[in-house]
Amino acid sequence: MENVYELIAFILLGGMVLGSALLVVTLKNLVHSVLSLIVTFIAVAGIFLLLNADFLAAVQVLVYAGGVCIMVVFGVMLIQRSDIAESNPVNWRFGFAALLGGGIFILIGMFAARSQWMIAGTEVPKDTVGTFAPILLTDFVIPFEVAAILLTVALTGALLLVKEVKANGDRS
Amino acid sequence: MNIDFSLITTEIALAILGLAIFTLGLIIPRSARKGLGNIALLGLIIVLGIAVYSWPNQGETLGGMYIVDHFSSFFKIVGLVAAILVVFGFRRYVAANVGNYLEYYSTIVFATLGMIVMISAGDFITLYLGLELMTISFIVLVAFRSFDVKSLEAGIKYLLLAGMSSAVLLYGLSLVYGATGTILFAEVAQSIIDGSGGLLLIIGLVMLIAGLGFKVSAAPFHMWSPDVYEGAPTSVTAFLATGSKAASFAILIRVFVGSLTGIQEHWVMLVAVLAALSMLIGNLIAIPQTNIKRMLAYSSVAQAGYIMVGIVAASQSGVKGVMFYSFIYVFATMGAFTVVAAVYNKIKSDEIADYAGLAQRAPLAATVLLVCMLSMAGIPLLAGFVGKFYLFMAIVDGYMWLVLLGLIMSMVSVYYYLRVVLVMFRDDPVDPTPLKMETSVTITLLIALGVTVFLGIYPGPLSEIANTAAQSFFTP
Amino acid sequence: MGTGLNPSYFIGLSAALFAIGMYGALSKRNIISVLISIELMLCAVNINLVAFNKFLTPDAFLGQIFAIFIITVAAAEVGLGLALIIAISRRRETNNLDDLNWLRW
Amino acid sequence: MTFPILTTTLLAPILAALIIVFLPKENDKLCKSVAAVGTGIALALSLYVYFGYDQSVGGLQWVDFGQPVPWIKDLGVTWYMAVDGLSLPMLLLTNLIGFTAVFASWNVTHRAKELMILLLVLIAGVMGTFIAQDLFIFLLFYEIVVIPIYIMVVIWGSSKRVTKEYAGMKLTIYLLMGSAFLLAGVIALFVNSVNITGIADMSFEGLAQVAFPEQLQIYLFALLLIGFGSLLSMWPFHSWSPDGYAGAPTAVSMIHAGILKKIGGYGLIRLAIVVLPLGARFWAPYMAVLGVIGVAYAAMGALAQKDLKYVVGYSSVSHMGYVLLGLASLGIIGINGAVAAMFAHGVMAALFFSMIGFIYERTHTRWIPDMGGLAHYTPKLAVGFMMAGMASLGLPGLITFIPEFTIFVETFKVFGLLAVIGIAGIIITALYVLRAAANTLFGPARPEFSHIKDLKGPEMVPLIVLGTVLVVGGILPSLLFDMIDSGVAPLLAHINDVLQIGGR
Amino acid sequence: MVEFALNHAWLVPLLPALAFVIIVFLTQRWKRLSSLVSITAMLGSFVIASIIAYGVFTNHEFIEKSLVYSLKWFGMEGFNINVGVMLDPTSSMMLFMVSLVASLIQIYSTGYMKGDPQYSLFFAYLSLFGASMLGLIISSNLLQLFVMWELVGLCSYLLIGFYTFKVSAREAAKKAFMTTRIGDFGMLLGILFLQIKFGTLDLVELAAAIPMFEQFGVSLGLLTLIALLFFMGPVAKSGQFPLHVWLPDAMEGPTPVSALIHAATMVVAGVYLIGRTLFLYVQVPGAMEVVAAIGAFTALFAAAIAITQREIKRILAYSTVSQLGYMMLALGVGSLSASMFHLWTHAFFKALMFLAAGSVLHALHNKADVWDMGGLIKKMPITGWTFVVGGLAIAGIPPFAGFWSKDEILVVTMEYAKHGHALGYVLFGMAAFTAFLTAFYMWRMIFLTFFGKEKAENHPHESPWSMTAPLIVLAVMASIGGLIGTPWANIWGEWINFGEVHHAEPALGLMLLSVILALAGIGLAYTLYCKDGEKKTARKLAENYQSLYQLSYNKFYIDEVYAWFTQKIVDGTARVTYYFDIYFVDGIVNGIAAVTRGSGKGLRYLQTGSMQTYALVFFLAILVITVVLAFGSPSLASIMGGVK
Repeated sequence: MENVYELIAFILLGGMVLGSALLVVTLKNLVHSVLSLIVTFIAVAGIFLLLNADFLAAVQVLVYAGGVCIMVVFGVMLIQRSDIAESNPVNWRFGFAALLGGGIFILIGMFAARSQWMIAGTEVPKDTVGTFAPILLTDFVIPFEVAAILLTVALTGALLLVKEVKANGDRS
Repeated sequence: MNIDFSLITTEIALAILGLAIFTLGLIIPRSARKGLGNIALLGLIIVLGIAVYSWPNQGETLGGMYIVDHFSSFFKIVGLVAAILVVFGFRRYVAANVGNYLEYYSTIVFATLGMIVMISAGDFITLYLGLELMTISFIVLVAFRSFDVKSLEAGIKYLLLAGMSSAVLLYGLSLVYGATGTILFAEVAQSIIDGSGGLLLIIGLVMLIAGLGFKVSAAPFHMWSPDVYEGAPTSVTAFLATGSKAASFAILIRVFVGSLTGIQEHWVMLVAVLAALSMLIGNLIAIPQTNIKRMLAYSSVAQAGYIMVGIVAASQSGVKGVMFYSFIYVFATMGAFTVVAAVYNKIKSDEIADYAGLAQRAPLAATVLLVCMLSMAGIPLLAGFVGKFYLFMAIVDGYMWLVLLGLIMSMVSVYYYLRVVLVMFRDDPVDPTPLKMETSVTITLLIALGVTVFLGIYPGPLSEIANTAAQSFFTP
Repeated sequence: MGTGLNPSYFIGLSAALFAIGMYGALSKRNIISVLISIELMLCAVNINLVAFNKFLTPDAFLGQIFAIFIITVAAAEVGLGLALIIAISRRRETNNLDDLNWLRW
Repeated sequence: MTFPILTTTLLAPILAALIIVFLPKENDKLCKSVAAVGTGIALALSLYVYFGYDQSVGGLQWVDFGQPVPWIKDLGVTWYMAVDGLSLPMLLLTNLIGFTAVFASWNVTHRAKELMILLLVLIAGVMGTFIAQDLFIFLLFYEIVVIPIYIMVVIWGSSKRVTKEYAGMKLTIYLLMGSAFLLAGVIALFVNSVNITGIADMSFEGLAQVAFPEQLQIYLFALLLIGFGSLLSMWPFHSWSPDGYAGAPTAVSMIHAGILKKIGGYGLIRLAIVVLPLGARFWAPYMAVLGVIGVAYAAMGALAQKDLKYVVGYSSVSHMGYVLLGLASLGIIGINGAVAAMFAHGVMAALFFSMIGFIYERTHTRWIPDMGGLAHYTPKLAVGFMMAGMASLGLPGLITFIPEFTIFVETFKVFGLLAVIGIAGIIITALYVLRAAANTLFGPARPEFSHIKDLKGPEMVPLIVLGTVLVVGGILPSLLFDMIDSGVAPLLAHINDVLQIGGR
Repeated sequence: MVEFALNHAWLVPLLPALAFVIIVFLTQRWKRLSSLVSITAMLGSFVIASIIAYGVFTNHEFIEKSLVYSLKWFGMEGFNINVGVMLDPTSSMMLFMVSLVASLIQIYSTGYMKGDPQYSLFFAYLSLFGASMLGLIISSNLLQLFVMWELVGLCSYLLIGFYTFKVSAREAAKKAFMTTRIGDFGMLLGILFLQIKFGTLDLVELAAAIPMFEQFGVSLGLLTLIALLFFMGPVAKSGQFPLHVWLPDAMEGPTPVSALIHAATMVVAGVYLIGRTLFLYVQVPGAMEVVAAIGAFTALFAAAIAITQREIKRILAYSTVSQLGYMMLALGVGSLSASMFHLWTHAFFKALMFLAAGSVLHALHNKADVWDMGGLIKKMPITGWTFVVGGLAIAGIPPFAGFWSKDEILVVTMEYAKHGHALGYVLFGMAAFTAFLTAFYMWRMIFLTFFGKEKAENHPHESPWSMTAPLIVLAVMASIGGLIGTPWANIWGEWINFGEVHHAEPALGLMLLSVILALAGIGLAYTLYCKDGEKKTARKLAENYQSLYQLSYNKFYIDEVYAWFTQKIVDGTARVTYYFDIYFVDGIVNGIAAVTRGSGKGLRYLQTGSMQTYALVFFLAILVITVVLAFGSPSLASIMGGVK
């Protein structure tokens, strides 16, 4: 009967994910969109939990729901000059976009539904962090280091870009 | 699992170089930072030396997640050469138009590192991280002239589109992972041969093509490139058009020819059509352009189409063709953009019309631009001809239509190149004072000219090296 | 686990999320909105990866590790993106992405 | 014979060009002199080679370095510079025209230095195609000439009916389009030869030994025919030719009409017919039809022209129709004739264009109704013009007649009535040449031309050199024919072998 | 010496050729020297030619077997051409005649061309002409002959257009070249046929091969075709109908040219050529009939035109055409000797008349209309009386040269008719009537020019001796030149013949007839143009038969037909072709270019600058590709060429 609970959890979480995601892209107010984005991220974290990825769920909540979304809210506050209630309109493409999105969903969904799966019989180890932390630092050491450099680059880049113009030195 | 450090010396050296520039730049006074360019240049040359020196090293480390063979070494050298030329040939341009040496040179080095990691990637994660390091670095570089609205616009366009394409690429990777149960290229290949697959794999395949096609700016995934190329600082454009593209081709080959061979029948024709589209669209839209950077951008779309021809072949000769062409393409493109940047330094314009009489004001620059463009068009005695010869040789059996289209479109490309030639050579300059080029620019131009002409006349050695490299790709 | 949930469910979910993100990325005017739509798409990828990780390679943690990297990179990208947006908003009086068309043709 | 005399010949103009690069721009006389010396050396060397060639032995001689030098191993490319009876006349022609083209440009003062550099590069490029015995090296030289020509047309050309920009672009792109087909054919040819023999060999000799299947030959020959045909201005791929010549400066017109077109015919023999005889047999009738259409059509076109350069432009299309017709006969007499006709037409067209160039320099017009009576003021120029004109209409005693006659002999035998239409072209040719000559040179003297001067000094060189060749070649055709025959006969023997074995 | 001359016959054409080269390159500046070089060379040729003629005529061998020697010119497998010398009585006679006439005319020219700025060039051209003509005569190979044939044509072109400032001269030269070109086209085809079918162009070999034509796979029809094609060359060159139009116009050249080229030598080259290749024609009776018919028709036709012409040289020109018709007629009926005989006599009397006419024009400052002359014989006795000798000769009054040769032609024509060719009677009738017309128009001219009242506005004077001396020599030849071919002592027929030696019995009846016809013609002319000082009858006749008169005066409008054909049909076609070329053929080219450029211009607007559009395209492409790959992949693959 575990399956049933899982299924129910999946449907609930999935509904939450999709519902809040739809709100993200349909709400007129950008701040509201960001708020429902937080809901989406938390729901996705729930899905991760369902999939025995507890560490990942935690990261998701911390990084996305916490860091990213706060950052975005700040960003909105910094740049929004006009009426915030009408800050998130759609453009002329939304019809095409909807059709395209629907098409891709149907295509992938249809193919997914037809797919046969060779499910591995084993369980995900309970101690996820303890198991994959060593892997991350041995097998995946190169990506790990690269990620570190990547963050450095992104940081310096972001700093550079938000610097005031006059600090740019000796150009015209 | 232990790491074989001997295989990743180049990467380590490059990372150290980038960090060294970074730290050094913070230590030294602002006024002295200009010297960072020289340090970057010296460092890159040393790294290139290391890369060349470690040519004989072959192997895999980290359980196949990092592959070092002649194929990857070749593309690493290509990427490093591009980086060196960018650092060297655009010094004056950077000083005059970009600034922020610390960030600029370190980011250039890190972008190179991203390319090199990507080239050697043996699994999806390394691939992704390398790709993203490169992309993020390039986003920073594209938007580097943050006082210039065009540069920023190009930056945001590149950021958003690259983000979308990354998402698509990742989705594709996840589907491939789902279909095969592994993220290692070698195992994916084995798994597909063993029969895993299905429709999701096809979608994954398409998404991979889209994601990587975006990076190499193959039509119809090319649309970012003209805008970004035009808006970015010219040095960055040059690097984007050479290093980034070459590295992306390397990984494209690694993924498709090396890993997805089992479902070749699904993608070969697709790649052929994309190649054809790229040639058509790139060359046709380049015709009415008036901005030389934008024209070169469209022409680079077309060039991507030619290089993809080698992937269509999915054979050793095809891979060899891609390698050969990538190498010469770096020099031709670098030469052309160096001229563009050098001229921009003097006349502050990228409009073709303002190149009037360049042949009289700066004969060397005009000649190099001419030679480089003609090389891209595949006119003989220049390297591009030999490159196209190798590429089309690989597919002439069975894809005659593509060969013909490619050759005809490259002749069309002569049309718009000649329009530039017309302005440069026929017209008399408005201001006849000679344009004095800096020594670094002159040397870069001479290198580009020399390599392009030399390889056009005597391509034997490079072709043999490329052949060895391609061989190592198929028999690891 | 045997019966019950299989990857298809999660692919379906992720496909829907991906499609929604795509819709947002294509149809929203606000640049920030487009940026967060891209995050939605990346999230969809993560769902896929984690699901496959659970069902296909539970021992190797490939999917989860992949997902962690994606989250990291995505965060960096958002940061950079916001910096760019701020830089642009200083110089162009617009949030509308379609107005950023000085580079065209 | 290990001294690389052919490579030296090839490098002589290049060296001269390099020297000119470092000469001061203002001293254009010096630049021209250096160019003249460079081409003069090349001419002398090619004359030496021509008369040092042992016709009784035949085959490829004067092989540089004694044997082919490996060049690109994986493509089987070798630096194989050698000449036989087919290449030698073309080599000589190139250097004759190259040498005279320098003098035909003697009066150019606008950016003369650059003109000379480009001209020398152009000459070297054309020369390379004729002495390379390796397909790849041949191709290297084949297209490179297009770009200097473009630059020369747009800088030093003239705009009349069409602008020089249009003319130059049309010329360039058209020929490059043709070469796209050629290149595709060559690539396929090479790949298939490797598939069949397992050895990569790009030499013409090696490729000729490969037994390509008939269907493949037919398909490849078509590609090569389009490529070489458009260079040969085969109808309907001819329309670049009149416009191009009209827009081009004198030296370019001379070289283009004189030599460059001949690369098309040369390539057709050397590559298409010899390597793909079965394909040639299949396409020969079509070639003949196109050739005949070209002859008649272009002659008619020339008749309607009022611009001197257009007249000669169309006439060269017409003459190339004869060459194509001769080649299509696939017989030794016809091909001998075609090669000789290429040589003859080259000399004639170069003389014609140089004379028109001088007329244009003096009168600033090429419009026939605006001229008349020029013979009064410029008798020497008139002599040159008349000689070229008479050669154009195939007057016996000048170099063009015997080749044409030879072509007729074979094609009349092979194609019968079709050839008659081609032969009838000589009537139309006579009509337009005589009209042009009459309305330009003769008639009442016009006072507005009374200031113009006759040819003198260096300007006489084209007339003397080319005129001498015209006459000597007409009186002693065996000088040319023995040479050509020694080159064509072995090739034809090979073709006939293949046709008999591979025939149905 | 005879031996030397025979073995070095190539010197005959070579000397004038050398003279040409010397004048052009060396002596052009010194006029006197140039003419001296030219005349010396030609006299040298004449001397050698005389010795050759002596050698040939004293050695009976050469009747049966020509003296031939040759060397290789060029060749290849299956196609070898030798050049050489072929001497037999016919060619020896021609050599002698041509070099003699040419020498005389060159001497005459020193006076006639005096003061011309291009004096030297004129002699250079004359030398070149002499060289080509003499080369033509000794050719042993048809290709060699054709080369010389064309060179002769070139000289004719250059000399007709010698007064380059005259538009009419320019046009006449062009017309001459073009018309002969048409004939050459046919001749070239004939030569090609011979080469292809018989594998040789050597006259000796051809003469041996052609009688066995069936062994070479040649049918009689084909051989007839060959012969007729071949005949086109002579038709044009010798001014036969319908390609005679250039010859009268050719009188635009200086008069010595008209005399030398367009009366005495070049125009008879056609006749000579047919004579040379008679071995071909005798095999094909059909072709012979055509030759004869064209000859007879041309003779009559030209005479009919000549009776109304007003310009002195034009009348002579039509008379030339007419006389050439006689020669062709003789050939057509198979008599080489009659034809050659007439050629021989005609050369002298026609050259004489032209030179005399030139003398008249010289005196009257190029006033050409005979109606404006009159009574000139008083002021110009030598010119006048030599002209009268010429007139008697051409009219056929015994014992002048023309009588014998014309009589011979009438005889052979009659014989031809008697041998079962019904056509022969018609031909004979035409020839006889032509004889009457000839006498009439010639004497009309003579009466109008030299007799009657003097015109006050003319101030004629006798020409210098350099001009009159040749006249006298020619007059002598015109008087007695025919005596070597009288029916009673036919030395000529012994030597110049084809196949068997022909011995015609003297046909006194025919002789009488021809004399009567000639006298009738002269008499009529006398009545109309001399006796009647006001020429009322003549004018009245012209008015009464206005249409006929106009027809004749306008040369039966042949020129107009040609002009119409050239201007409307040929030029029209040319213009249509040209417009087709620039608007259709080139239109396609430009169209493709425009489409390419246009599509570039159009496609660039897809690049809207709006980033989300790019994304839209990006995702759309993914969707489309996926759908195609998932559902349509096999068919796509089959369309595009398949997978390796």
